Amino acid sequence: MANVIGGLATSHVPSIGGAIAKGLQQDPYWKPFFDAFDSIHAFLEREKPDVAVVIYNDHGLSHFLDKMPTFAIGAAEEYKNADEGWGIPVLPAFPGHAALSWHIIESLVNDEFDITSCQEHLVDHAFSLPLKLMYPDAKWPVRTVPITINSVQHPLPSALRCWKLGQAIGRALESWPGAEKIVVLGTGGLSHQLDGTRAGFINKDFDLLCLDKIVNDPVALTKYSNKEIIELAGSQGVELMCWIAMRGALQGRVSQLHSTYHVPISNTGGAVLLLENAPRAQAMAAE
Amino acid sequence: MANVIGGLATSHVPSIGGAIAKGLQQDPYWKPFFDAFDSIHAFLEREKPDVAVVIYNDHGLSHFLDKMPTFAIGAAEEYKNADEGWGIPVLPAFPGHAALSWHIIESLVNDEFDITSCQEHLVDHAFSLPLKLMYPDAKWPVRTVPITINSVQHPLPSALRCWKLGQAIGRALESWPGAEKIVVLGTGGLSHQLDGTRAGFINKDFDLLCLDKIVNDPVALTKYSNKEIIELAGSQGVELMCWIAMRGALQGRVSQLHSTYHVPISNTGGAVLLLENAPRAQAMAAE
Amino acid sequence: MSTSWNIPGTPVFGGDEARKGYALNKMCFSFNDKANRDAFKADEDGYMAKYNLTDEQKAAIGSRNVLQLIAAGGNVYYLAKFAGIFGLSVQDIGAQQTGLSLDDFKAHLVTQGQ
Amino acid sequence: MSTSWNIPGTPVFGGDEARKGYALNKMCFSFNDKANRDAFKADEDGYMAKYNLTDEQKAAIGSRNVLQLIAAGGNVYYLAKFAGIFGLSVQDIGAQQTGLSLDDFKAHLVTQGQ
Ligand SMILES: [Fe+3]
Ligand SMILES: [Fe+3]
Repeated sequence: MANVIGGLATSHVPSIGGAIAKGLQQDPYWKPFFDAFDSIHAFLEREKPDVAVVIYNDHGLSHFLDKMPTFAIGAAEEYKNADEGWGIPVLPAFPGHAALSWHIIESLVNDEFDITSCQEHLVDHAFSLPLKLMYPDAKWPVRTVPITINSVQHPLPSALRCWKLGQAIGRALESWPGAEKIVVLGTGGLSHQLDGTRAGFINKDFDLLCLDKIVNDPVALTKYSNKEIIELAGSQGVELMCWIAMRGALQGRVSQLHSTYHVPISNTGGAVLLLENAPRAQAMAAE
Repeated sequence: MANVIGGLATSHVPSIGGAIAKGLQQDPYWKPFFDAFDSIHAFLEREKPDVAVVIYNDHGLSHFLDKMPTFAIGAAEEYKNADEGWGIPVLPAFPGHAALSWHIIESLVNDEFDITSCQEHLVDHAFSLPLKLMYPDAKWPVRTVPITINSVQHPLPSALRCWKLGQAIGRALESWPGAEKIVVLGTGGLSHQLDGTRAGFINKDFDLLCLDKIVNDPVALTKYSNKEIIELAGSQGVELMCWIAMRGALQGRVSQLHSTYHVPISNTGGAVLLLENAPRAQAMAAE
Repeated sequence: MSTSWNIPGTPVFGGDEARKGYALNKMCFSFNDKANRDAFKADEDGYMAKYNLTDEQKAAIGSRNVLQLIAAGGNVYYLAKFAGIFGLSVQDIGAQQTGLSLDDFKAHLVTQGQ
Repeated sequence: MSTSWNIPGTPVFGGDEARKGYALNKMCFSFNDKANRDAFKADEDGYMAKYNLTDEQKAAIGSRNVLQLIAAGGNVYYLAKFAGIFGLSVQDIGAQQTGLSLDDFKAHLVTQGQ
């Protein structure tokens, strides 16, 4: 049985890539965000996960409006990052785990999720930057499974549907016969808005509420309609869906190992959260 | 409120296109199949539907394994037919109904169906031939909404999921504020198998059972697993899913106006079924 | 549904917008590739014609005005790739849309974190 | 799951097959276009190389044998486009796979309707 050892949620704004490229990690503007990854690095060094399941939203690199999936899952042995048009460095290709991808797809379709399975899938900054933050040398020690949630074209799936998606991913991972240690990522958010005369909107109160609820009462977040989330968190605040799905995939008792909130990074309420998942936590408690 | 006046199910094998091109409609091999459309033509002349919602499976024209959706819905003002590689004539483009498509997509995503919305969508023989059979002059008097169900790449959605999809489509159509008369098509089947040493398998008994159950007890068909359907109806017999979804979209009391079964057409148990949907049937009974 | 939410200052990209903006967004999607960005820069009119932009969309591209591009059906995820051609960040386009100077826009972001 | 169904004489195209057959099926998908069919006919080896077919897949294409193509990861929906290049119908490939003559295969179909 595979072992879901924890969940990591982080903002993924493209300018993180620019800051890394320019070596600005200790610049006061960026330092609180990058410092959050000290805890993550310690966790990764201790736990050495084998697989990262990355739940994120594609920003117009792999999917276009010609055929826009609600939920898509990569099923390849390799995922390439690529130019997104604004000059952040392209990262080395990521190893996939096609057998696990197909297992997840089988399990989700069996659970009445209508997945788009992708044997070709470019991964954008929302996938690549969190992994670069986790592994700054870009020598990826994990195999990966990309899972995207439509955040571009309404209708978007509801928070409740994304929570259920996450739960179904969690069940799929628990039924995987391999022995891999798996970490689940949710990337995006928190509050931000890029478009319209409300551009630049950030809602610190709501972000802090989300950071609490996602750990201690995630079901509370599934009560919000998409309209409410956009009102409260801005039009791109819907990326919260990826956090909710990540949290849904943690099936056991969850403990918070780290939480950072820092405003702004770029136009965004920057946040990093590390959660340990129950089976592992229990095992350590018993040691 | 839009008016779902009926459902039409038909086999869609490519060689129908060849037979039409060669004028073989009265050839003894084809005659029973083409004659079935006399009843359909009478129905269409009497009812003059404005919209055809066509539930079918793409055979590798619009969707490939790079990004294979479980359920995809066209959302364009026009759908082009195209060369599929085996020489049947390409039919004139079909008018779409993008506003209705988006209404259906909104309603389905709200109902927790994870739709892939397609603003570019080529329609293959499984869409075009049934419309050509309905309207032999190829002057399409209906606007169309293509809805595809994955039948190429396992895992396929279950019969139960496709039934639920159809029901959700029916709810979407009932909530559409337009006054259009709508006919729902389900195309494919019945039993056939193209690949493997069991190629050519046809199961007349199961086909006749399906033709009965789809009218009188469709829920019975939702009990079959995909494995059972393939055992009973051949690997391409899974196209039955499109019939099941069509039937699900007929929300009222359904009466059978026509049923034909004729074996073989090409490698397939050929079948045509015309159903009238309750509101319309009741109105006529009251006349 | 989503398009009738009317959240102040907040465009919602639903089916109507997706239909209206398809050509514009498809062109902007092409800007993922440097060769396409260069081709656009070399011949804006020719490139727009290739993607069948409407007159409204052509004028919006010419204006470099994000609100005008959104009104022409543009989606911010694809428009960001257009903005990238000119080295504009999401803060630049935020300042433009809100009518603030870049410094004031940045200050507004900082204030919200306090 | 689906790939372990073991229905006699009945290939199931699941994840394992999708992975194994990707290059082959992608090539066959390209045969929707006449220009690609013509390019294949003009230079089979060059065309297969462009799609990175494995040696097993190249041999299967060379053999024109459907069961061998399926064993190499081919999916019948895409293989039908390859068969179309040679004017082969689904009855021709049915006869080939079952080892029947075309007439016997057709008679088998008729019999099942009686
Ligand atoms: Fe984002
Ligand atoms: Fe078919």
